[in-house]
Formats: sequence, structure tokens, C-alpha cells
Amino acid sequence: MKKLINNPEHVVDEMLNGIAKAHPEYVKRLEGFEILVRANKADKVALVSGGGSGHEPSHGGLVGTGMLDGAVAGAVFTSPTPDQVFEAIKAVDAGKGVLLVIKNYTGDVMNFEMAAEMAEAEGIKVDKVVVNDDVAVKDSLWTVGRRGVAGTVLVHKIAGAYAEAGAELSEVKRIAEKVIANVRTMGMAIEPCTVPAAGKPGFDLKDDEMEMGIGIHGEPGTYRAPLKTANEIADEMLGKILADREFKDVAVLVNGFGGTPVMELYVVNNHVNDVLASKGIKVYKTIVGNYMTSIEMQGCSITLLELDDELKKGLNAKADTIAFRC
Amino acid sequence: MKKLINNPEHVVDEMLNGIAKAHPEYVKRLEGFEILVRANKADKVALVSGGGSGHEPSHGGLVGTGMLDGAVAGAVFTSPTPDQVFEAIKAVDAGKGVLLVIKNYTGDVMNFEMAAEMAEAEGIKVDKVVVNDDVAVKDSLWTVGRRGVAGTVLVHKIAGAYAEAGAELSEVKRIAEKVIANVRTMGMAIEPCTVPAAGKPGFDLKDDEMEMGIGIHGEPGTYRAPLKTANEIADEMLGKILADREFKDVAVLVNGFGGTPVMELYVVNNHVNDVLASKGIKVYKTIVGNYMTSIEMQGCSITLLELDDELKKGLNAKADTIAFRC
Amino acid sequence: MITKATVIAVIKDIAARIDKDWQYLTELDQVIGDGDHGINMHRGFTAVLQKLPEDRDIGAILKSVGMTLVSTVGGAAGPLYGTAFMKMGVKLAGKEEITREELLEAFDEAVAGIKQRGHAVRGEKTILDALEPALDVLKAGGSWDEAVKAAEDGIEYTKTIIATKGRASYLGERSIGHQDPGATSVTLMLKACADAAK
Amino acid sequence: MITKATVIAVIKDIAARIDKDWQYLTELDQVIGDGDHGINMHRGFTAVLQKLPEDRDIGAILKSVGMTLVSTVGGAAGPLYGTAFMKMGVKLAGKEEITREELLEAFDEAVAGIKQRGHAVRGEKTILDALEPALDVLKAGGSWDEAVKAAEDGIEYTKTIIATKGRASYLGERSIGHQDPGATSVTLMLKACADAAK
Ligand SMILES: Nc1ncnc2c1ncn2[C@@H]1O[C@H](COP(=O)(O)OP(=O)(O)O)[C@@H](O)[C@H]1O
Ligand SMILES: Nc1ncnc2c1ncn2[C@@H]1O[C@H](COP(=O)(O)OP(=O)(O)O)[C@@H](O)[C@H]1O
Ligand SMILES: [Mg+2]
Ligand SMILES: [Mg+2]
Ligand SMILES: [Mg+2]
Ligand SMILES: [Mg+2]
Repeated sequence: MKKLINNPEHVVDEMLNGIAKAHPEYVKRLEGFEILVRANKADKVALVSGGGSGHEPSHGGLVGTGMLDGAVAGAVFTSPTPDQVFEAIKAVDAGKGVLLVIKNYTGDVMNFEMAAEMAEAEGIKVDKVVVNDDVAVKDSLWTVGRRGVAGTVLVHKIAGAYAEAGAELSEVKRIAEKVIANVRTMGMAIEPCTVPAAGKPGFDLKDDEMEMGIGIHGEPGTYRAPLKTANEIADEMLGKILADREFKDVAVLVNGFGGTPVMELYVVNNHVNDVLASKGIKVYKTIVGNYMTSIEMQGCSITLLELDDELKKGLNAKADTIAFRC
Repeated sequence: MKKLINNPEHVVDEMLNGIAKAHPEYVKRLEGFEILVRANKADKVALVSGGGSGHEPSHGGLVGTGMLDGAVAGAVFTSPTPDQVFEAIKAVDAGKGVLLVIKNYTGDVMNFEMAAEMAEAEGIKVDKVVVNDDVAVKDSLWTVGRRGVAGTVLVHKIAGAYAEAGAELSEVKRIAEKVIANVRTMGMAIEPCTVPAAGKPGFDLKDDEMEMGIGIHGEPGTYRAPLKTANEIADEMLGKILADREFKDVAVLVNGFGGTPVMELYVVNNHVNDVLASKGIKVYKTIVGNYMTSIEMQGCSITLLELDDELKKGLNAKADTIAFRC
Repeated sequence: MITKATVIAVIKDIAARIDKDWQYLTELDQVIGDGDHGINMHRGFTAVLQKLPEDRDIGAILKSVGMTLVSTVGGAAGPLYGTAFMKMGVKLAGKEEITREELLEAFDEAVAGIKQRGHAVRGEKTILDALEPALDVLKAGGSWDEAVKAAEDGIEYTKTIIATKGRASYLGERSIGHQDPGATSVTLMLKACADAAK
Repeated sequence: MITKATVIAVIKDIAARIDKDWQYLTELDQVIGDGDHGINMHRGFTAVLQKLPEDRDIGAILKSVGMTLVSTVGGAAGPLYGTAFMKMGVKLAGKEEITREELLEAFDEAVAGIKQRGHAVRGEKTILDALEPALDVLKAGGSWDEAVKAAEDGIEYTKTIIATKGRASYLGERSIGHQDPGATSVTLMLKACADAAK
């Protein structure tokens, strides 16, 4: 394991301090907690998200005008505990209620739910949405359902825009759920990542192999296959996404997993754009970059979000955060 | 070599198309050339930069309001040819002159100079600045001098702001040269990168080694040392920078080389901020992220820019590009 | 009767066993999960030891263990084990010593808490596949050693099934052949009980 | 007299030699540069072959080679070799055949062009350390084989010195012990001349 760190046990703490020191105009750290909140509390419905660390810039980098109000950072790839989430809820609540944006993992759902129970017990209005955009995982009544992955960033963006504009909690929740209903993602990796405390990669790949249907926690994907060209890989990922539902007018997010050079993300987008054009799917907006990462994993995910006027309005609204500005 | 690409020979072409397709509101590709220019030509002094590819988002991602007007992309890590640079100059010139921002490498300087000669022959007003911020390399009358590395991004930002505000060519050049005089960078890597066409890394490091004084072209650094903690590494890099000139009131850029997770960049910044505070150096602004990369190299550079009111004004001015917005 | 001293000794023994085996648990989780189960449990039980209110009653001690686990473990295991210990604590509130029957009733509460929190049933490749069979043996009058044997059989059983809850469920058929980390950690806890019963 | 056919043959031979050795040149550049010298030269001479105006005079041919190199090689080598060939082309404008003296005068122009463009002198671990000694031999009346020998000695000499120009200069003392890629590629060109002279 080669990393620019001091001690695996201090990574999250030092990182959060590093973020807060770099961007005091955007965020501050809640003393004693693994939580970043807006530097200036906003008088509106608040959005809280978070999860294990290792997905930077998610979620702390997305705290700010038009997106999140608070981000809770668990240990690397481990969902944060209820008391932490509870603190975040208390810190950002302006009396107008708090929406929790949870990625669909057993641990995240349980911990955030327990926090919601604690907050409700104190009279704070809390509601939640669970993002489950990952088409790699089969959805069924009998399983935990799809994972929440890069599409979560678009939930933050669009629901955050409406919260910023003054929508009330039920309305912000409705918008968030519409994004969730319309967003699909598929990911893959060519190199794994290493959780600092574990010291070795979550899986091993040969030089000519890739892992398809990868999640964002360094875990193995849904299948392994021989490494192909970027275009073939994009075809395969888009195939899964387009088989899942109809798309006509979309936002595209080509998301890198942290170790993928920007060069390669754009090589992928070049083909994604061509394929969508050839299928008559209109690309309304494209976002390319490292937004929902897995530490230094190399690979990418493709996200499509079917848009309507309401979602377009949210997508276009001003956002001013550390890692997402428009 | 594991990469998300189709063919090493097509990487630059496909990447440029991928950028242009993703962000038509920001840039367009000059038909038949490896050049990205603003989607809407601006009536002002124009800034052109570029160099070998592999430094993404530099320089194409920095084309837009308040920064560059044109970016010329050579083959990976190979400076572009004079005819390409010449085309970019012609495309962006609005009759008010063009400033070339060149990173100090023999190849870049020669190719951009030849292009300037070609443009002058056609009556276009052209001037140039050469960025040489890398303190890893000893400056001397008898050598080619310091390399231009991540500090270049700050030259684009600040000189670009003044050009956007309507300053004339000589004034934009003066500002750019002031930034160059005040900016210093030092870099290091824990993992090398691989030029697609070369197929293997530019150097090899053992599991317990790091390369200090690294450039941004995958070449070896100025010395190799045992891998240390992030804090010790930051101390060593800051030591070199602070020994080079006095700093009082600075902008900090903690720049990742493409494969470095955001997490680690902030761990580094955490300590950089502490060290500067302990030395009484005021941090006016901090920028953390992958701005001047070396494909998938893992490592980072630290840049300090000593500020005065004029430079602060340029730093704070609005910038709206693909990869840098404020 | 089971004394408070025994309960405290078992909790300390669980912590010691996790301290010894956390890397193994993490390795199991790397294969079909995200490789943090041992790390999380280790962080949790290290905190449990630090915060153990040894002067209070059995119920208060178990509740404290549960709350510490909830607030330090994170992931799926934190709320699940945390809920289990808290439910036992509520059931055994005020007791300085307990009967075997009271213990088994508390275990029943623990299992119910895990099921309620995790919406899982037996056969989904989770903690429950080791815990429930062990509890069944005890309730039928079996010995602690027999209960541990049932839990170990449960671990073996988890190798044969597809996970439908927790992170391993994302692997689908690829989860077959690998044992469940949570079933393994709960068996380790049962072993501590069995040893104390000797 | 050196005919146009010979000049064309030499250019094609240079391209063939680079096609054969580009990986080697790149490996040399990986050690003390950025690992693209062979790739760049290969791209350049592949284009040279495609655009060679074989029906024009020697000067025009050489000028075309230079311009193609400038517009396809990039890096340091592109402007340097490009300038060298362009200067030779200007000097030999209009010629259908040339004398040895004319060739050497053209070479003098090439060296001057490289020096002017690159601000380098002998002893800085560049192309010049192989090219200038070879030219000196030829000007003193030596044979082509002797000139190649001088260039090869120049390559050996580059191993002993610190680079002060080009990318290798960033390495400081670490550049010692390694031969210069540019000195190597120019020697390869001189060998093509020597073979043609046989
Ligand atoms: N819904 C559930 N009900 C019961 N046990 C579960 C459930 N989901 C997961 N588990 C258990 O949790 C274990 C994983 O715990 P851990 O690795 O700490 O959490 P995470 O999966 O969040 O990383 C699994 O091995 C499984 O036994
Ligand atoms: N100023 C200079 N004068 C003469 N030759 C030079 C100069 N700078 C570099 N070179 C030559 O160029 C070679 C490197 O060429 P190349 O790798 O194509 O360019 P780059 O260094 O831009 O990657 C060096 O080996 C050296 O011989
Ligand atoms: Mg986990
Ligand atoms: Mg080069
Ligand atoms: Mg786990
Ligand atoms: Mg080179």
C-alpha cells in the first residue's frame, strides 16, 4: 500500500481538517465530529448526506449553496454512526425540516434511519430518500435492491436547488425521488483501491482483466471480463443502462473513481456521446470528472438521468460548493 | 499498461472530441487541429497556452471566461508543433494581440517561438511569457532553467482575469510576469505514469520509495528517497519552496497528478496549512485538486504564490471554464 | 445463576477474541463485502472496553455495550449488534444476576431486534444464520458447546447460499462458496459465552 | 557529385532506420528525458515519406523534409531537426546534384540553425555532441566512416557529462552515465549518409 497519508487511523480526521482549512468560505467542521456543514447556515429545508469516507469530493465537497447543508463522513467505506448523523441534522436544521439523502446500503440505511428516529424524538422534522441508481445490481423484492452510486450527486444537485429556492420539505423530497426514479448508473474498474486500514486491495485483477458492475466501496463487481477497449466498455455499460428504462433527453455523468485520469474519462465520453446520438437520445448536459470516487480506484461509471423541465431547472440552478459549481 | 483507451495513437484526438462534445457551451475544437478555443470568441487580448497532452484538465479545461482563449494539445507529453500553435493564435486573435503562456521546456519554448514568428509575419501582435515555477530544478545562467509546472494554472487565472477585464497586451504580459516572479512549486510522486504510446512507465519505484522533485512529464525527479509520511513529505517540499524566496501572504495550490485521490490531497493540505500558519505566513486562498496532471501519476505538488492587491484582484475575478470556476 | 462478573468477563473475552481475529474477519469481508467488518468490530469493542460501566447492573452494562457499538462501529454491523445488545439490556434492566431462562429471553429479544432493524430472515447469509440455530439449540435444552456447534454449522451453511441481504447480495451467485463475516463474528461471541459456561 | 536520387535514398534510409530503432530511442529518452524521442521521430519520418516531393530539386526536397518535421515531430527534436533540414534546403535551393563541398556548407548551416534555435553549444549533452565532431572530421577531409566513428565517440562522450540543455538537464548529476537520445538519432542519420557514400 502506497499512500500520501500519515496514519490509516487519522486519514478521515486529517482530511476533514484539510478541507475545512482549505475552504473556510464554504464549510466548517463541527467540533468533535466527522461532519462538514456550510460555513453560513441557510434558512431553508436542509439536506444532509454522507456515508463512508473515500468517495471524495462526495459528500463534503458538495456542501454549499444549491446542494448539501451537511455531510457526515464515516470511516473509509463504512457508513457513519447514528449519533454522528444526528449531530449533523441538529446542526443544519433551521426549523424547516431536514432531508436525508441516503445511498442504498444496509449499513447506511440503518444508521441514517436510527439518526432520523433520534432527531424526531427531539422534535426535528426529518424525512429521507434512498438513492439506488446502480443497474449492475438486480433489483428485487427479496434483496436489498440496487446500490446508490454516482447518481447521488445529481440528487444533491437538483433537490438541493429546490431547497435553496425555498421549497418545503415534502416538495424537496418529491423532487429528490423523481431524480432517483429517473437516474441509472453502471460502473467498472481496471484497478482496485486499498482501504488504508486494510492495507491491501479489495480484489486483484490481472493485467488483461477488468471488473464490471463495480460498486464504490472497493468491493468486487458483478462480473469479471477480459479488458476491452474504451469504446467496447462504454457500449457494454450503456447497454445495461439503456436496457433498464427508456431515455430521451438526458444529463450524462461520466464519473471517475479517483485514480482515473481525466484524459480517459473524456475518451469514454467521446463514445458515450456518439452512441446516444446514434440512438436519438438528446444530451442536454454532460458532466465529466471525479465526483463519486473510491479512493484511488481506476475506472469509471456512466450515469444517465432522464430530464423533464422541472429537473432541468434544478440542474441549471446556481450551485456553489467546493467541487461543483455552476 | 492498463488504460481506458481505444488506441494510443487516437487518445489525444478522441479526448479533444470528448471534451468538445461534453462542453459545447465552453469550447469548440478547431476542425482538423488539436486545438480547443472558446465557444464564443471574445473581443479582448487573447491568451493561448498548451503543451503536450496528459496534463488534463490543463489546458483545454481552462479555456473560458477569465482564463484562456485557446489551448493547443500536442501528443502526450510532447510539445505541439508551431503550425498548430499558429492556428490557435490566428483563431483567437481579435486584433488586440495574443499572449502565449509557455511552460519552460526547450521543446515548448522553441515550438511556441516559431509559431510567434509565423504569426508576426502575418501581422498579428504576439507576445510571450515563460513559466518556470519549479524549485526542484536549479536555476542557472548555464542551464535551461526551471521547469514550468502547476504554477502555470495561476498564471492563466490571474493574467486571464486582466485580459477579460480589457487590459492591453503589454499590461496582461506584465501581470503574467509578476505571477511568474512570485510563484514557486515543488512536486513528488509515489507511482509513475505510462505514456500510452510508450506502453510502460517512465520510471520504476519500489514499494518503499518515492521520487522527489518530479516534473509533469513522467520523467524521473531530482532525487529518490524512502517513502515518508504525508506530513514529512509536505515539510520537505515546503522546505524547498520557502528556502527559495520569502512568502508572507499567499495562495496555495495543492495539485494532484491525476491518480492521487482527493482524500490524500486534503491530508497534505491539512499539514501545509499548519506549517504556513506556524511560520506566520497568511493563507489568502487555497486550491486543492487535479489541475496540472501527469496522466495517472500518483503524487502531488505544492505551489505557493505570493500575493499583492493586484494579484488578489485577478485571483478573485470570475472565471468560468470547464475545470476552474469561481 | 449467571453473575454480573460472568457477564463482564464474557464481554471482555469477546473483545479479546475480536482483537485476535479482526484481520481474519476483514479478510472474509474483502471477499464478499467491502473489507471492513473486522476493522469496524475492533474499533467498536475497543471502545466498549473503555466505556464499560462495571459498577452498574447487567441490564445497564449490556445497554451501554449496545450504545457504544451503535456509536462506534458504523456500517451494517453497528446498528445490528448495537440493537441486539441494547434490547438485551432493556430486558435485563436492574438485574445483578440472571437465570439461564432470563438470558435466553434476552437472546430472543436480541434476535428480534436484529430482524427488525435488518429486515432479514434466516437463509439470507447473515448473522442470523449462525445466531438463530444456536439459540434454538439452547432453547431446546442443549449445551453451550452444542450451540456453538450449531453456529459453526450455520457458518458452513452460509457458504452454500446466495446472499440476499447486506453487501454480499450485490455479488449474486459469486457469493456462493464464501462464508459470511457476520455469521463468523457472532459465532466468536457465542464461543466466549460457551467458555464462560464451563 | 551527389545526385538527387542519392539524397532521396538517404532520406528513405533514415526513415527506415528510425522505423527499426524508434523503441530504442524512446527507451534512452525514458531514462533521462520523457520517453518520447523515438515516438516523435517515428511520427515525423513516417510523415516525411508520405510527403516527399521526389520530383523537385534537392533544396526543395530538404526544405520539405524540414517543414514536415517541424509540423509533425513536436518536442525539442521537431524544431531542431526541422530547422536543420530547412536551412540545408535553403542553402541547396535549385540544385539537382551537389558536390561534397556544397554538402558540407549545407551541414554547416544545419549546425548553425540548431545552435541558433536551441542556444546550445558542444558539451551540453545534445545532438551537437555527435553532429559537430562528425562534421569536423568531414571538413578536415576525413571519410564518412571516420565521421560516423567521431559521432559514435560523441555518443560515448555524452555519457560522461551532465546535461545542461534539454530535458535531461533537470536530472543534474543523475544524467551522468546515460547516453543522449538526440546524439543517438543524429548518428543514425549520419550512418545512412555513410552507407550511401559507399
Ligand atoms: N440485513 C441484515 N441483517 C442481518 N445481518 C446483516 C444484514 N446486512 C448485513 N448483515 C451482516 O453484516 C455483516 C457485514 O458487516 P460490516 O462489514 O461491518 O458492514 P458493511 O456491510 O456495512 O460493511 C455481514 O457479513 C452480515 O452478516
Ligand atoms: N537546446 C538543445 N539543443 C540541441 N539539442 C537539444 C536541445 N535540447 C534538447 N536537445 C536534444 O533533443 C533530444 C530530446 O528530444 P525529444 O525527446 O524529441 O524532445 P523533448 O525533450 O521535448 O521530449 C535530446 O536528447 C537532445 O539531444
Ligand atoms: Mg462497510
Ligand atoms: Mg517530450
Ligand atoms: Mg463490510
Ligand atoms: Mg523527449
